[in-house]
Amino acid sequence: MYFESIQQLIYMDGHGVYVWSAFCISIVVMVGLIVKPLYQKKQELKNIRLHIRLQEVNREAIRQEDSNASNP
Amino acid sequence: MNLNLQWTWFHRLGSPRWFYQKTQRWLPWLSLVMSVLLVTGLVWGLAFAPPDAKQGNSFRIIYVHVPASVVALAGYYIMAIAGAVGLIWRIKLAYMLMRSAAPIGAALTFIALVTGAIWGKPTWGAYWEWDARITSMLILLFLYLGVMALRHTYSSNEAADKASAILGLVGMVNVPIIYKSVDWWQTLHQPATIKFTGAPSMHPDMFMPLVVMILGFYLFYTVSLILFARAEILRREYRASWVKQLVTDNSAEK
Amino acid sequence: MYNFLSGGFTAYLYRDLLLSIRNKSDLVKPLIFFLLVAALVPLAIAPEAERLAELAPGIIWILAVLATLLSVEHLFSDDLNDGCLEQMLISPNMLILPILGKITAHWLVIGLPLTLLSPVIGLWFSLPSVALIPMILSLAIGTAVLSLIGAVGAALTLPRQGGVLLALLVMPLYMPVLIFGSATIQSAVDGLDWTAPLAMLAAFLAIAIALCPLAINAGLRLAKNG
Amino acid sequence: MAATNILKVENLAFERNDAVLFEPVSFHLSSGEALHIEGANGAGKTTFFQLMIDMLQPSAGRVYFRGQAFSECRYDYLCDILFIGHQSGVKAALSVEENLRWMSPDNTSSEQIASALQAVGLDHYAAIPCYRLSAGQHRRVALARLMTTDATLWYLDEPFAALDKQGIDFIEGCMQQHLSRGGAIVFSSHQDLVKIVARSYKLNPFREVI
Repeated sequence: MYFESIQQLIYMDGHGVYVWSAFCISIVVMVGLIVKPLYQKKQELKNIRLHIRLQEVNREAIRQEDSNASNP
Repeated sequence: MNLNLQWTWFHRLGSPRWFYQKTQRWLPWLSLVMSVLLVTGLVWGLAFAPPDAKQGNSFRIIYVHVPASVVALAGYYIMAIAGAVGLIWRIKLAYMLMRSAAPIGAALTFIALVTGAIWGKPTWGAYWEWDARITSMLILLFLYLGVMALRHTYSSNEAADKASAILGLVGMVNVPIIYKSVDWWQTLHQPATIKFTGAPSMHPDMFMPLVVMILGFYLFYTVSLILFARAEILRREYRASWVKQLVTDNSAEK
Repeated sequence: MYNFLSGGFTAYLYRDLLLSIRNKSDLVKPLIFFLLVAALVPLAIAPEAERLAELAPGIIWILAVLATLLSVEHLFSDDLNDGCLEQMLISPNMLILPILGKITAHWLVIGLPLTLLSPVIGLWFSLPSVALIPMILSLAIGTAVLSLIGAVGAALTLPRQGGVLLALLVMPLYMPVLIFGSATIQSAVDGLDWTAPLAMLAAFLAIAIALCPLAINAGLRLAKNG
Repeated sequence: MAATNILKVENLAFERNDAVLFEPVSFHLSSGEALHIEGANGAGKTTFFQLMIDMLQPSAGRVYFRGQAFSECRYDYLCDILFIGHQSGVKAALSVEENLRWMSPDNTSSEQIASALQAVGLDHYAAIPCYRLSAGQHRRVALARLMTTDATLWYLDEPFAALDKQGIDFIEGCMQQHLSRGGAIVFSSHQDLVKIVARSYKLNPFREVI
């Protein structure tokens, strides 16, 4: 390890604030690039479930119409 | 006869369902290798690599700035080629990959710009320096934003994909021209100051973490692209039977 | 309209020139914009001659870019609105020559007058006379490239003409032209050899003439389901 | 086969954002025949015409022109069709005569142009720029093309919309002449026709099979 102690690692004789801020911003953006699609996928799955339920309701409605149309 | 055999393989490759199932298995391994590479590269570069003689420790930002710029530029080509494949062979999956690649590329370009600016402060004393590399990165960001913004002028998905693919191709032709003309413009106005990509001349201890980080970033790009593409597949194929079947199993096992 | 291949170019060139001459207002707007903003610069920055001479190459070229951007927007939108684009797209010939005809007409109506007007701005910015010829040459070639690349942006943003989106699309592609255009004038002012950047501009023109119509042709075909 | 088969369409379908407008379309058309496309407003008639003039690419189905697949004979097909849609395609700044000359084939003589304008009742307006004319007159300039065109296959999207009695007679006359010369017409309209006997084809909306 180049630095003797953790404090030196953080301080990095003066340049630490730049190095760590650059790395933190990058990590935040990269984590965002992983989390956003996962969240989006969850949303899509919810929409699809909604769509399926909607279709079932329509099918039910049509079956209702056919049944009371056939025996009024 | 073998022509259409080859085509069926090519088109089977292009089917979103095949992609979705295959990536289901690849994802865990890819993300494992990615995180191993990124963590080792980070620790190695931050803690173990010796500082640069002139710039001191601030040079460590190279371990995130250079990989981000390299992958951002490669990402533009990947996006443009995916668009071209979609345009020529009308493969829907290619359009989905193109559409997912745009935000990742833009985000990586943003990282490259921000880290470049932060690195500029200790080296040149100012956050913004019209260095050739940073300027080209800025133009690349505008190219990405252009491709992403163009989508909203078209109501139908197919037209929006085609338009973005065309703009991607036009951009792909222009990216080398832009990079070369910015470099030429740089030499016109100031002698070459500290070159950002002074990678090979660096000390092996400094250079190795950079290679590991670049590989890590490429893997990160792949994992993120797969994740975005899977969400995009669900968004576009919601009417397909295999998607419905997938959803019912999914909610069943929950 | 189903005229033979070579007719495509001259027919559209003649028609668009006729149309531009008929409604002069579109003709004059970019030129007025060019002169107006040029007149603002000394007020905003500094009237001293040497300060302005230093800025002149860049300012002239930025104005040329903005004036072209302003005017290229309704290159295809008028045709889309009155149905001419539909008939143009149905014609059996490849659209390359009609597109080139329209863009040449646009250049003759906007680019050339800008170039011929630029000495006035050279005068205002006390540009040394040695830089006059390079300026006119670089603007003549440069505005043609700007029209071609601008037409690609116009074709792609046809369904919804937003000025900002066209600028966002096209500006990155204008950068190399801007760099070499202003460098031509700058190196002439500094007494260096200005033919090298000019040759680059001519190379850009050659690439643009070859590739832009392909992108425009593909872009126009999308306009219908915008 | 007495009449040469000009156009054959096999289950043509079009999808936009996964929304399918009409059931797959199949019909054939021989020379001297007219096909009346029927369908409620919004049933996709205009989209159907856009598909037929290659402005939109179908998601399924095939089109044959004179027995050849469309992809092989695209040039001949586009040389030989005339399309008049909702938009008149008239340039406001050009005069009526210039507009008609622009929209007519290269070799039309000025007598043909003059007689066409005379037939639609615009002969006095020949030199007048179109921005001074009404929308109805713009439409008549577009319809004057029926007299000057040499295309054998006509696509007319609602040609009779907003036309007076005299206008409708003129168009039916042109269509009749064209059919007698062996041409073919595909048109859509809400009025039913007097002089023209036309097969009708109903565009029925797509019922999502649940």
